[in-house]
Amino acid sequence: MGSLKNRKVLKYLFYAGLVIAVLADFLMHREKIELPWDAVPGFNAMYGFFSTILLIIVLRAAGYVLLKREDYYD
Amino acid sequence: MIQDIIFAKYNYIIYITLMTIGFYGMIGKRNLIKKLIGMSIFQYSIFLFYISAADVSGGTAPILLKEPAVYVNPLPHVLILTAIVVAVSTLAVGLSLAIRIHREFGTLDEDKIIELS
Amino acid sequence: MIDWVPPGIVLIAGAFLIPFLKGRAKRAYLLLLPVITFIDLFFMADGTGWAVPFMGYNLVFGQVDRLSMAFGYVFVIMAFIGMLYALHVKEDGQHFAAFLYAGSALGVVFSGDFLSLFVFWEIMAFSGVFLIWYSRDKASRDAGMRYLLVHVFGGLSLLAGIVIRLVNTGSLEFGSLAHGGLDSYLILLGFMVNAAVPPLHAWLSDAYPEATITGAVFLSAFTTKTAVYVLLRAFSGFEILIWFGAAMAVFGVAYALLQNDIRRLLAYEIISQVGYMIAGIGMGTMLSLNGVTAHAFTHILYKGLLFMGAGAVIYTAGKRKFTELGGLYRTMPLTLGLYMVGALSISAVPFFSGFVSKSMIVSASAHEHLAPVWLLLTLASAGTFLLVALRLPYFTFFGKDSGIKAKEPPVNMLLAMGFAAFLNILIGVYPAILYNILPFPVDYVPYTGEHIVWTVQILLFTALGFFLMRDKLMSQPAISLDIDWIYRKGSRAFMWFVEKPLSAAAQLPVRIFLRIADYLMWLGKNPTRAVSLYASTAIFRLLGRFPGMPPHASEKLLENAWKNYPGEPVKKSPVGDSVILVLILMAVYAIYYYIVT
Amino acid sequence: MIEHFPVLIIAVGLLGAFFTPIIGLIRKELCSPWASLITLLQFLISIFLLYQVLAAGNISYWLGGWQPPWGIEYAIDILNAFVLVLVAGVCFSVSIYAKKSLGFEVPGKELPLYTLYILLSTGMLGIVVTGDIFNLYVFLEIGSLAAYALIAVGDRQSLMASFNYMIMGTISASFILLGIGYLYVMTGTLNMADLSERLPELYGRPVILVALALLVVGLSIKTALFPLHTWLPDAYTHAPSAVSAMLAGTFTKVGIYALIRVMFTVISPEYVIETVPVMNILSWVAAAGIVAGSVLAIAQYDIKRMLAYSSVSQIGYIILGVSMANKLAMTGGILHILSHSLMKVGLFMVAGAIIYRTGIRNIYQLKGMGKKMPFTMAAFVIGALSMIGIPPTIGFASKFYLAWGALEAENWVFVAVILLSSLLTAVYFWRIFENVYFGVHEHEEIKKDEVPLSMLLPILIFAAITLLLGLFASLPIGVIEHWVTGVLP
Repeated sequence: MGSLKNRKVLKYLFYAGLVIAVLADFLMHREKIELPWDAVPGFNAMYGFFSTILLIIVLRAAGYVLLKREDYYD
Repeated sequence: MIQDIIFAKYNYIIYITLMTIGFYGMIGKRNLIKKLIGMSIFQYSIFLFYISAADVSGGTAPILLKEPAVYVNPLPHVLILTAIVVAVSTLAVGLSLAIRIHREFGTLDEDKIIELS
Repeated sequence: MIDWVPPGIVLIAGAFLIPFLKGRAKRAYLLLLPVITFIDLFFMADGTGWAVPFMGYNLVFGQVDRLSMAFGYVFVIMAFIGMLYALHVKEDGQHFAAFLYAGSALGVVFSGDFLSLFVFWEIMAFSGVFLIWYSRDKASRDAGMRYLLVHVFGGLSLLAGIVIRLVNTGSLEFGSLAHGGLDSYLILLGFMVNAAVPPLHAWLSDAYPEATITGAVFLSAFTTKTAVYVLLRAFSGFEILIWFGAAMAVFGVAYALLQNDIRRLLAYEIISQVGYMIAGIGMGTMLSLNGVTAHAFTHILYKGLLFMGAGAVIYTAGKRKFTELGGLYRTMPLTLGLYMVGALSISAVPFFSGFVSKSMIVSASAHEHLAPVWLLLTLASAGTFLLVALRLPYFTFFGKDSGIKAKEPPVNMLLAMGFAAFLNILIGVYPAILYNILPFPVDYVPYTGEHIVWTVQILLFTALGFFLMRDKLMSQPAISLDIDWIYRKGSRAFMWFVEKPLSAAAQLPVRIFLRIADYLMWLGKNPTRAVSLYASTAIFRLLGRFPGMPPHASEKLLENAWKNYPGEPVKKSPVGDSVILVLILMAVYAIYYYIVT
Repeated sequence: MIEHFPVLIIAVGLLGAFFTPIIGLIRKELCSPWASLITLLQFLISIFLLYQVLAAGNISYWLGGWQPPWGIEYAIDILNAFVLVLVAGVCFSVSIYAKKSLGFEVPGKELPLYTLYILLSTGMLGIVVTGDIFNLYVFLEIGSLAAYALIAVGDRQSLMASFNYMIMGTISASFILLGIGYLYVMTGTLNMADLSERLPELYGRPVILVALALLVVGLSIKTALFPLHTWLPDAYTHAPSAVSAMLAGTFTKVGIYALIRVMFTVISPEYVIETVPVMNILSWVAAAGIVAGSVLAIAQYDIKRMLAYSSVSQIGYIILGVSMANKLAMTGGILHILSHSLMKVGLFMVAGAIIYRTGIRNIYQLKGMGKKMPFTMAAFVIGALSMIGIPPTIGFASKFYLAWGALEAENWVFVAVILLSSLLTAVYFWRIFENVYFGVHEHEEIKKDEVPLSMLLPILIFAAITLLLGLFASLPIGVIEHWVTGVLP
């Protein structure tokens, strides 16, 4: 991953990308609105982020039930 | 009424009785030879049935008759001759099996043979 | 005049030549065979060809239309890529099984009737299992066995459906079945087993990770996509499938998240991606069906690429678990790069193949105003990116250094991955190439401003979520429970059940008869005495005592009389038992005949 | 000469059996080729008869020139000819296999063994070829007596197995004899064709019902239809492998042939289907037998015993198909006579081959056998797949027709039974596959060690025919359908 400095640069680029992606949505021309949230700028960003968090949290919880030792079936 | 049935068809009753005795022999007896005897009685009861069915009272053998007369149907007799041969062969096989079994297990009692094998 | 041969037959027949070739010629032949098949495919004429009369029915081996051609193309391309990837393998049997497997998948695609479809379907199941068994270890043996059992079950269901349909309609023709009825439900069940629709999915995630490195590449491409093809043909517009598919997409991702084995993660990802296709089939609009075909096409290419990448890691590093891998990017940069092409494709990043296909299905759901479906599919999309493009490479190639001295895989593997990667990018950049072969005319434009921006938003914010919570994603050395628990744990119970209670039950009629027989025997020992026993018992019950005797003494007497009934208890005799059975059955028959007349 | 073929097939066998001891006295080793030669002759004649029946219609041969119903008639239609070819073919192939197998399992007994072998073959062919119902009984006994003796030469337990079989077989034959007796008393004829003409006037008399019950029960014993199968597992398990193979492939099938002949030719289909639903009760008994046989097979550890119970189940299939008595099911049932014969003979021969090489009978000890005997085990796999009913094997074709017939009869229980039993069959064969191909032999290096060619060749031929007939199933199906359409209304 290269040096620490490179990492920092990458990090900032990543953040910039986040901001630009959301901002661009405000400027976007929408051809047609098919679903209720198509008109909401940044909805996809929110949805992507929270679904990730949700997935991870729910599955950590599920893991307590579903995960077993590797020799479970032996 | 009942007498009629008994006396007119007594051979059929005997055939059923013999058959039952044969079955009893095969089911109830432990000794293989006795089972074989039961089997033979069972077979012979059927022969009796055939012969009874062929019989005509007062009939004679259908050979060497110059003029028409009441005669006994010969075919069942012939069939039963064949069947008797079969029965005798079966008995022979059965007895030789019994001999082999006795040599192998030293007994003819079914329970003991099952224990030994 | 026949100027082409059903391509499935070419591959299957061609496979039989493999053992006779050696060295370089064999390798050339292995690559040439898919090429020949491709040329053959290219010259296939639209319409119905190769109809063979059989038992009074027409078997159609060459039902050619745009849909079957689209699947045909990608199957042959994948057969080529897979074979290139497997070129270093020395075992003829593996190549043979692979060609048989791919060939039977092609056979299914071009089948115009249910009987030949079923035959190819079964060949596919049975040749596929060898790709698993060639791993030659206990895990793969057991998994392959379970795989077979599930597929035999699916095959039987399919067969039952086909037979019912044949009786009802008198036709074996393979066409739309979306009308319902027992036959189509049974056939649907059979198809859904192969499509790995939960709860019938566990065979896939159970078996594929245990397959050989090269076998898994083939497996990932054909079985589920063949199922998608037949479902597309027979059940498009069958609405329940939308919900099955959407649930499946999320389910697959969710379970993939729990996995520690890289190929098991990818296997669950197949379930998720097939979920999109099933949902698209359920929608049944022109756009969605095009999308399904396109997505099946690209999915074969990128999932093959991903399995090849994972296989390359396992091949050189010898490990297959996140907890044992890490830091491989230094020694395997090429593999990493090619793998990432596949990962970005599956995540539907713009300019990669997944973007132009997956978005068709998602857009179709929007067109139909199926908001919940859109949400579920998008959730799965985010999860896919999280898993395949971020988590898997992060823990395999970056993360803590595992200290494994891995190197790049053999050239043929890299070439195969390179070719697949090239196709993925080509389709992503120039989608017309794919759109031109879809079954319906396409007026869909993937590259619009809003579409790109929204996709980028989802992807970037998913990435943000990943970097914030990546510690939580660290794997544990563990396995996850799934539906296969039922038959993995259940199989032992089943054997016990058969050996003990069930076989006892099978003997039950015999035993009942023997109980009767025992009784008759008991009676037969001394019938008069037995009758008198019954009579005296009846008298005792009625009067409470015997005439002229006190009750207590009467009871004692009766008890003794029962006890002293002649002879010892009846012993069993096998010969006698059999004879009794005969007698009883004879009586049953005679009575039955007498009653029914 | 050609017109005498129907009787020649029997005469060749009887003379062959008679001369076997004489040839054996000259040189013991000649017995086996002699038996092969005789059975080959019978096989060739039967093929010719099938050809003739297909080309020129039914054959009626009058023994000694006596016109039926006074003389004995040998009447051959498609069904006869079909079963003839099957029985003679199996007897011939197994006789080749038997040379080494019997030589290993019961050394030094060639002389009586092959005499009995030819007698058994001839007895079975006689049952099939004859058009006289009493003659059928006689041939049944000829075959049975030979079979008892052949079984008894097996291992220690075979003696009691044979004894049990003999008692059961005798009861069976006596019942048949008694049934025939009643029919004769009522009609005064023994010729099958003649009987079928005279019987309709007498339908409704209780004595016909008794005769029917006697014949059904008697033949059920011979076919080992559940629950009268009790003699079969012991007999097949303890008999020499070659004998098990031959009996499994032919004798029970001949019993089924006789059942079909009696039910559908002598007594008319209308009577047994509608007036007295004999077929109804028979089909339920058969369905019970299918499931019970499969389940009991799963519970077995001895490979031959497992195959024997599997036979019980498969016989259930055949009887089920026949007794559902619609055209499809009947075709399936008769086709299953062929397919079960092919697969079961092959499987028993493989079991014999394994015993020949290793002496192993427990299926959990078969580990590594896939490497040791690759060809034999491949044949086993083909037979087993056919047994499960996986295309493109002949077993698939017959099960397909059976299931189809059950659907036609709209009896969902039977459909379920047929499919369920397929799954159970898969279970008990997979246990073997698993051990054979994946079980690891701990101790020794496994070397390829196939059985001699004279044993391997019949095994491979049966496997090949199982596959080939599966691919060209329309061939036998066409023949059978032809017969079925002539019989069923």
